[in-house]
Amino acid sequence: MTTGITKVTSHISPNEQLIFERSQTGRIGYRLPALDVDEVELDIPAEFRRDDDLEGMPEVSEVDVIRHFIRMSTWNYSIDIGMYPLGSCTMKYNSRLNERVARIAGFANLHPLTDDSDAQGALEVIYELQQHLAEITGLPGISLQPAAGAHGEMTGIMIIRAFLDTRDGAAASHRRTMLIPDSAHGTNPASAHLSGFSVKTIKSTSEGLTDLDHLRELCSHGDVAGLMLTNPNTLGLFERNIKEICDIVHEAGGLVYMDGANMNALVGVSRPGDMGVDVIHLNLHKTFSTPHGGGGPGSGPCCCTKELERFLPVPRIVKTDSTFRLDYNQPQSIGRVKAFLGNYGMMLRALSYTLTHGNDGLREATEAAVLNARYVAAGLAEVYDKPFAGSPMHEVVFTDKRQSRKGVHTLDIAKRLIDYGFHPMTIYFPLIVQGAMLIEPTESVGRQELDQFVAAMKSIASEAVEDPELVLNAPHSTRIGRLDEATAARKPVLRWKP
Amino acid sequence: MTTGITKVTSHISPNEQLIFERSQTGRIGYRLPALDVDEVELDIPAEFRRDDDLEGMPEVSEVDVIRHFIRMSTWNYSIDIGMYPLGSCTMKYNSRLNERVARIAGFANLHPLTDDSDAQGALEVIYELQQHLAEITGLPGISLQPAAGAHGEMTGIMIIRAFLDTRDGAAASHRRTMLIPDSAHGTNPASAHLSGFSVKTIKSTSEGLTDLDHLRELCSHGDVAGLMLTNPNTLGLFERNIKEICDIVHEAGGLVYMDGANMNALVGVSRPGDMGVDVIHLNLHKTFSTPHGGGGPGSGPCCCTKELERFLPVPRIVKTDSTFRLDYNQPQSIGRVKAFLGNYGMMLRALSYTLTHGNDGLREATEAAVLNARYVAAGLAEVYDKPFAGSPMHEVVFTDKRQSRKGVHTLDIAKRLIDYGFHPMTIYFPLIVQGAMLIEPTESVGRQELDQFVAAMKSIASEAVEDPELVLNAPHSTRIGRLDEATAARKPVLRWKP
Amino acid sequence: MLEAIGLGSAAELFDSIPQDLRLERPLNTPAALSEIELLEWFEQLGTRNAGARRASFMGGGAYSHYIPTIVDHIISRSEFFTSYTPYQPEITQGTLQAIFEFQTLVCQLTGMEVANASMYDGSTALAEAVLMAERVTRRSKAIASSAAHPQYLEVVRTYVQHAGIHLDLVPFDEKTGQSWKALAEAVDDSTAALVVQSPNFFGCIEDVAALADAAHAKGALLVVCITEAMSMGLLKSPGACGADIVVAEGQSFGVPLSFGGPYVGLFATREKYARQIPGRLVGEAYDKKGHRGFVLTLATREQHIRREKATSNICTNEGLIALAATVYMETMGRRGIQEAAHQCAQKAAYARRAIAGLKGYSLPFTAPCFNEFVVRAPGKAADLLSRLGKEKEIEGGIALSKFMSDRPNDFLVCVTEVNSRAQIDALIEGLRTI
Amino acid sequence: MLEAIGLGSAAELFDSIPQDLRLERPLNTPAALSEIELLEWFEQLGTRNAGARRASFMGGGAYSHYIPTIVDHIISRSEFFTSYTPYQPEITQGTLQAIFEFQTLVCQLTGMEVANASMYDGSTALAEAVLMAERVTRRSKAIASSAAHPQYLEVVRTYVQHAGIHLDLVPFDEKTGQSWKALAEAVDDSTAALVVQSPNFFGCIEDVAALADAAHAKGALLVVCITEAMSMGLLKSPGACGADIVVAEGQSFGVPLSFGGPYVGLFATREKYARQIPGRLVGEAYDKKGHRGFVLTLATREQHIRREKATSNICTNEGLIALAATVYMETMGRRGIQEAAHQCAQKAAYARRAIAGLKGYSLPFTAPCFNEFVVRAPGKAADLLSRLGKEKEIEGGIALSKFMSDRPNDFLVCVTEVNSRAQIDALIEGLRTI
Ligand SMILES: Cc1ncc(COP(=O)(O)O)c(C=O)c1O
Ligand SMILES: Cc1ncc(COP(=O)(O)O)c(C=O)c1O
Repeated sequence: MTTGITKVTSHISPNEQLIFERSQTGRIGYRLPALDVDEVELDIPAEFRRDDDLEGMPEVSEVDVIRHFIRMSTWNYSIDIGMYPLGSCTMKYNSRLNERVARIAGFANLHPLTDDSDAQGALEVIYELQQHLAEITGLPGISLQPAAGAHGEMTGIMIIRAFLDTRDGAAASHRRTMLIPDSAHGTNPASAHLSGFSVKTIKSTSEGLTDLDHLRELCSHGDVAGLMLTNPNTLGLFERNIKEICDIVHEAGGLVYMDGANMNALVGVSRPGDMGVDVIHLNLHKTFSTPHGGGGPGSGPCCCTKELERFLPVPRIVKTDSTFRLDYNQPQSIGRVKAFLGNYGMMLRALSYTLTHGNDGLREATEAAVLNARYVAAGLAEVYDKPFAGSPMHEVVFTDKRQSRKGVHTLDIAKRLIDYGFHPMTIYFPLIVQGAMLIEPTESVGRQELDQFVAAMKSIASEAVEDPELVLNAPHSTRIGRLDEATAARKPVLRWKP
Repeated sequence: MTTGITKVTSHISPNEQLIFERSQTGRIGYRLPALDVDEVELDIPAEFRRDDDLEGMPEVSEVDVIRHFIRMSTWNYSIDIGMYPLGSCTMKYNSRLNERVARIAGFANLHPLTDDSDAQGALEVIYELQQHLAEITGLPGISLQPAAGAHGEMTGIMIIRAFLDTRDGAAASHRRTMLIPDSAHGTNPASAHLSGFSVKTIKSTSEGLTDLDHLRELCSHGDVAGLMLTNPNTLGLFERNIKEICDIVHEAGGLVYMDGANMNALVGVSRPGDMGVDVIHLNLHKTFSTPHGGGGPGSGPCCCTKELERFLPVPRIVKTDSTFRLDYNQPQSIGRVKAFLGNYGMMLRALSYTLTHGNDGLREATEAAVLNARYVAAGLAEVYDKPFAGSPMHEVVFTDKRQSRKGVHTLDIAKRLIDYGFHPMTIYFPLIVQGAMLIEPTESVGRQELDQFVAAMKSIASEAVEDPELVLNAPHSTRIGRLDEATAARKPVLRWKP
Repeated sequence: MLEAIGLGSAAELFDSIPQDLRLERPLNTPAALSEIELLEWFEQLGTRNAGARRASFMGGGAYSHYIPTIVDHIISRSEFFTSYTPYQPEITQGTLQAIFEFQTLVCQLTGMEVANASMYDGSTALAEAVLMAERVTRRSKAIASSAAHPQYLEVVRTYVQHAGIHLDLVPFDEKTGQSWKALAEAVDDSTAALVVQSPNFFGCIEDVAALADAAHAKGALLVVCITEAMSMGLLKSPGACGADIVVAEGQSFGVPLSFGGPYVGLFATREKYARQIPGRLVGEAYDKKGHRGFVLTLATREQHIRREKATSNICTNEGLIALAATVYMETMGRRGIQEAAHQCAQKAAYARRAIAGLKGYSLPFTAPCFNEFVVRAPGKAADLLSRLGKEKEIEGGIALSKFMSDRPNDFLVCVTEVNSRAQIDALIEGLRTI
Repeated sequence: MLEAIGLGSAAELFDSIPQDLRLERPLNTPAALSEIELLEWFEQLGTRNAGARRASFMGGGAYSHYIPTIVDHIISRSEFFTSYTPYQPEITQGTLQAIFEFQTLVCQLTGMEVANASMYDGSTALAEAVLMAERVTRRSKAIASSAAHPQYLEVVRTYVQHAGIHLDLVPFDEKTGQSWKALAEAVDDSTAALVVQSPNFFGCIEDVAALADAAHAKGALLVVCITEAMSMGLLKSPGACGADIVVAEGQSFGVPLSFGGPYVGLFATREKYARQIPGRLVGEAYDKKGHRGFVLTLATREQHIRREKATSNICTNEGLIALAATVYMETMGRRGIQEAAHQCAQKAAYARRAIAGLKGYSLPFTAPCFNEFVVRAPGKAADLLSRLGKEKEIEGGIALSKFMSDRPNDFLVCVTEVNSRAQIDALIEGLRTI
């Protein structure tokens, strides 16, 4: 079973119950200073007060808590353990320096409603980062308020809507169609829907690119508000006709939204603004290396053309001479999408990222990211089905076509990769590719580990032929096996109960 | 094989080579500011300069280094993973708060040769900690200079020697015998030797205590400089005759040194100074919870009577009104045992420990430590041989007597414990106990885990009967098995070679 | 490696990008900084945030509470902060079990039956709650209290503007500072959601139980919003009051102010609405050998499967911040949260009473409060507060004129367990003398 | 639990302690402080260490070098800092492999063949080196340079005083500041060790190669001591010069000043003396399946086995600090250590030249230096430096009068890569104007 497994060995791993199962009446893990004011009878009536004595909340000591989480943490795979080839997720190294910057007291202890005059340093950070993102995207209007990519999408699409409503007035009510390729990420249609648009799907060509004829066809009814396009698209291919695509949509009276989740392929190399794109969101937690944190937080800046700037969420940040202030007076703004100023801590990290890389470093990172993906693409082409001929950018998609003949599917290959010590690639996305395996190595991995990955994938391919069962029942070396997700969804248990 | 193993499961664990095997010419993981002075030709002649271009030093990226150490770290057992029943080592929880205190810039960036006037805060910390240790030990003369327990021993024994030389002048040359029980830790005789004493060994009684008759006998020759005693001794038993022991030695003209490694059984409960002890060392990295760090750093304060104070290492710290200064003018001092002021960072942590526990908390910790040891002692008494009847203090010793009949020895039991998810206890120490297993749970473990430990030990005892091979070949679940230490020592490979 | 894939130069990697779209010049951003230079620069910027150094009585949706040291240590574990969303349960049980505990803790504090894995923050959680109420009731009107956090209301407005939901605001009572009576009166058969914040933006505690009855009588859902999560340590849980959806900002639980984010939105509701919840859910599951584990579940609600029909567009949430809140809630535990809440209320009462006694100062609202209350100053609150800051190094509170032009002299004061009596006395002295 | 073991009260746990030895009163130490109070107290004490805030040119055995951020992150991993000495190799390979790498790195930098797992610090390592030389040569005289660090010499004296070793100090040359000539002349057939520090306490580089020849000609061992480990990035390694034992203070490699400790002693020697080394050694080993691992080895040298005949009494060493140094050496790597050393030497040369040009100032010693040099001031150095501190917020160096009463006007200046040109110019300006 361990044929060719070079990256991992089996070792003991600590067990740990739920904290509630550890709780013991009377234990405490905190210590607060004694109350230093004379206790008085509060004017809060009894019926407004809690009467359950917080029954059921855990009672544990500090060392209990430490062991609880340290033990649990050892069950996780992470960037610091190794390559994380999740296509579309851009799992790159999270610098410790950025973490340190985010913890500087002058920022960490700053209240979001502090007067501008007492928060000049914090505001300068926002302004500076906006400058960098504007230069990188070629789009001058920036809002850092959105908390994640999907949030940025919603913001961008609402900006498109606001633009159309202003431009066309009542007539705009006939422009409620948002065109989205069938390969798009699920957040795209969901965000379009949130902004009151109905979605029409554009086909992709056999090449894996947007079908221009279909696009023209869809644009011929006068109801198109816009297009949401990911570029490079979710197949890892650059939409070579992007300019023409933008022209078609613009001529049809719509605007072009670009999903910037794949900007790691373009930073320093090509700019959406130069392609004719009107609005884009970035994922600071992808391209700009802010940590994923097991699911978040993210930050999804929205970047747009000068023309659309006036619709961005309030407040905007304004620099006059060398002082910064927040401007709430934006009558055409779509309004606020989040309380306060967005996920500020992520802005600090992202700025630290752009500054430590420098302009040349940013481009080099892009080159390395694309090079690594190409290297994997070349390495796997002979054993896995590569559905599209075009040379991929920062990520490449393969399928389980050849393996499935033996009954081994993408999920099985992914699970078997775990036995080889790798986090699986993104699977079954994009949806248009049957049994898709989307691989994005990012720039944060060296050749040695790439070779190990390619070797592991090849070894699994042969296992699929010689010993399918081995793959079908993977993983074999983890503390738990495949979980029965069907039952979990049918009879959901979503919390511990006493 | 997994019968009764509740604490761990097997899981994948990352492999990692030596950094030298990862190195790739041209990679860098650092970035320094550009040199901001005009480069000049240095006056260092060529023959004084390095000519190997640092060949062989690693060339790796930052993410390489992070993954290298994070992966390696996962191979370690640690306090944060669970109970660490190493007798005599007092492996207790290391508070994160203490770590934070030690990193406060005002201390971390302070140069040891800073003028006293610019380091008042740092000096107050030393002074304050000395006060606490003096109160806890009942011995007023304190030096925090020793870097570890053995270093404190050397310091203390040299103080005894200085005292004798001053008291007896030339005659002192006949007092060069240091009495040390056969149960003592190896550092005791080694430290005595460093101070120019020859060692005579005192027998222990069948009860596990110092043999008074033998002590009297040894004290009758007029050559006794002193006695080095551990109390509670290394069998975990309190030397109930300690007062009489001190009297005997004092009457014979010698002094009494107490090894304070086991102070975790006494803090807040009983004081060496009140027992008649003249000098003691403490292990801040045991009793006062400063982290062991995989082997160090430690801190071994030396505490002595008023009478011996003048012999302590220089500098001493002096408080006048509310200012602190270092006093080097101590003509009778044994001299310096270390550059600068000792392991200062450990002093910060230890002071944070005494302050967060408070006087009552310190005593409660002692009670919990002893209670836990007693609980384990009671739990194991029926299956393992307990060589001494007396009730143990903070640690208890068992032997492999019963198991060895089946050919299963202490080492095997220890290795098998690893399969059960526990770090083994201290084994084959003290030397006087055949197949010793010295167990010290400390206060940092709850009943639940103590029960798991007792259950594991019992389960191993039955395995020793039913399936000795299983125990003899343990551990079975770790990434590597027992290593061939004999060959390693016969043909030592102590470094990587290109 | 270039040779290995048959390329001659890095530039060739981008052949698929049309020539005219390639950036042929270096980016116009700064050259690389070393660690030393970068830290110096940020440290220096940090010193230009005077607000961060001052004794502070600012609340209004972001609170200063003590954060146990272990919180940051644990969320800084590589295995937590550099891990991805737990889509592969075999190698992400650490994150999954932590989320399951988070969901449980949120249920317990709010008194609800199900909670999700987190929302972006309290304000977006509130907006999603209104959208959910519309899905559940198939009604299109939401009635909200004008005493809710103004920024939260703005966010709700943005979210619902294109969802065909009509948002009505009811005024609050100028005497009590509460809005529950007006809300109760406003609810009708076309109402999807009655939205109340308690304690509200003015710190006034609303009669949530009364609202639950009013809402349910008309078939509407009661959505309760909480910005100061610590209040749940002392006040009756919304669940116990009959709320249908509870949203809260979790920042009070171990999350630094950090100039407004990242924070974490808590979202809880009734079991029967579980399949209408936005965002991720973690559930218990078992493997073939019968080992318990945890997985992301009920995914068919989510965008990656349901696309435009999803219950929300949210994907990335606030995982690591939810973990911080989890560590906080478990470290403080049952007694610690009670103790912290108790100290907040007691210290606030002490400050409130003393300030009320100051010449020229008064308390415009009579309703009971937890740890925030509005003070009416003799003059313009904004000027007063900025002088307090510059002259006394105290952030005395939030001028309501920031949000309501018709309340020039009012400001919102917040007191928590981190404000020592000495700080409170300094504030009082400052108000007296300035 | 008390019942479980048949006890009625906690007091009974201590029955084996005679009544009269039990402390029947509470300890007279403070009551418990909360985290908030404790941190406030220590932070406030920290502010009373003015020296920690100033631009500093202090060296003399403790140096300010840049510490990459990842060093502290890695040594703060639970698995490293809360782990014990690796006596159980199956569950401590992380620590063992790290030490094996440390030993290798030390060998490579010093140019020696074997290195141990660390000593307490440079000064105790030097003392142990002298004791080892005595064991190896069976001779009882050690000759040391008086230009070595004064505190190191004190420690050596303390260690050897009862070991029957006679310690001779030879003077340094008042012109060059070097001592190698005098040392070479002093060595004789009864000499166990010739002890030289290079760069020496005055920053002067000694001719180590010449000393090696002199020592070996008489059958003595050459012990080379280095307090500024960074110098090895530029200067010929002691090994290449023919040293028999090399000891160094490793603080320059990623270890904060921390008012003097914990630091880490490096100890390296020739293969043939491996079994005479004090302290722990890690070696390669294999398990039955042929997997490579690492173990503590040659333990028969150590106290826990050899007791009074051990090569040293050391047990606990500086494990975690050795790890910090390992992370530092690997992060900086081949080029980083060269670059840092290069910048130290260049910046020192810049400062040295400029100060020499100041009216009233001179350089008493002519020998080449690395990053430290002695300056002679027009007046009392101690007063000058204390004024520099108080008036200019600069720690200008170390007054030699601290150690040598006959050098009132001399002070030792150290310049490293962290001293910006602006700082150096401020120092020069300060010296000029004060
Ligand atoms: C292509 C694409 N678009 C949008 C998103 C949504 O971004 P977020 O998860 O930050 O909301 C993602 C991230 O998963 C993505 O991969
Ligand atoms: C009883 C005893 N004495 C002395 C020592 C030596 O202390 P250190 O290792 O700090 O030098 C130890 C520690 O192992 C010990 O257990």
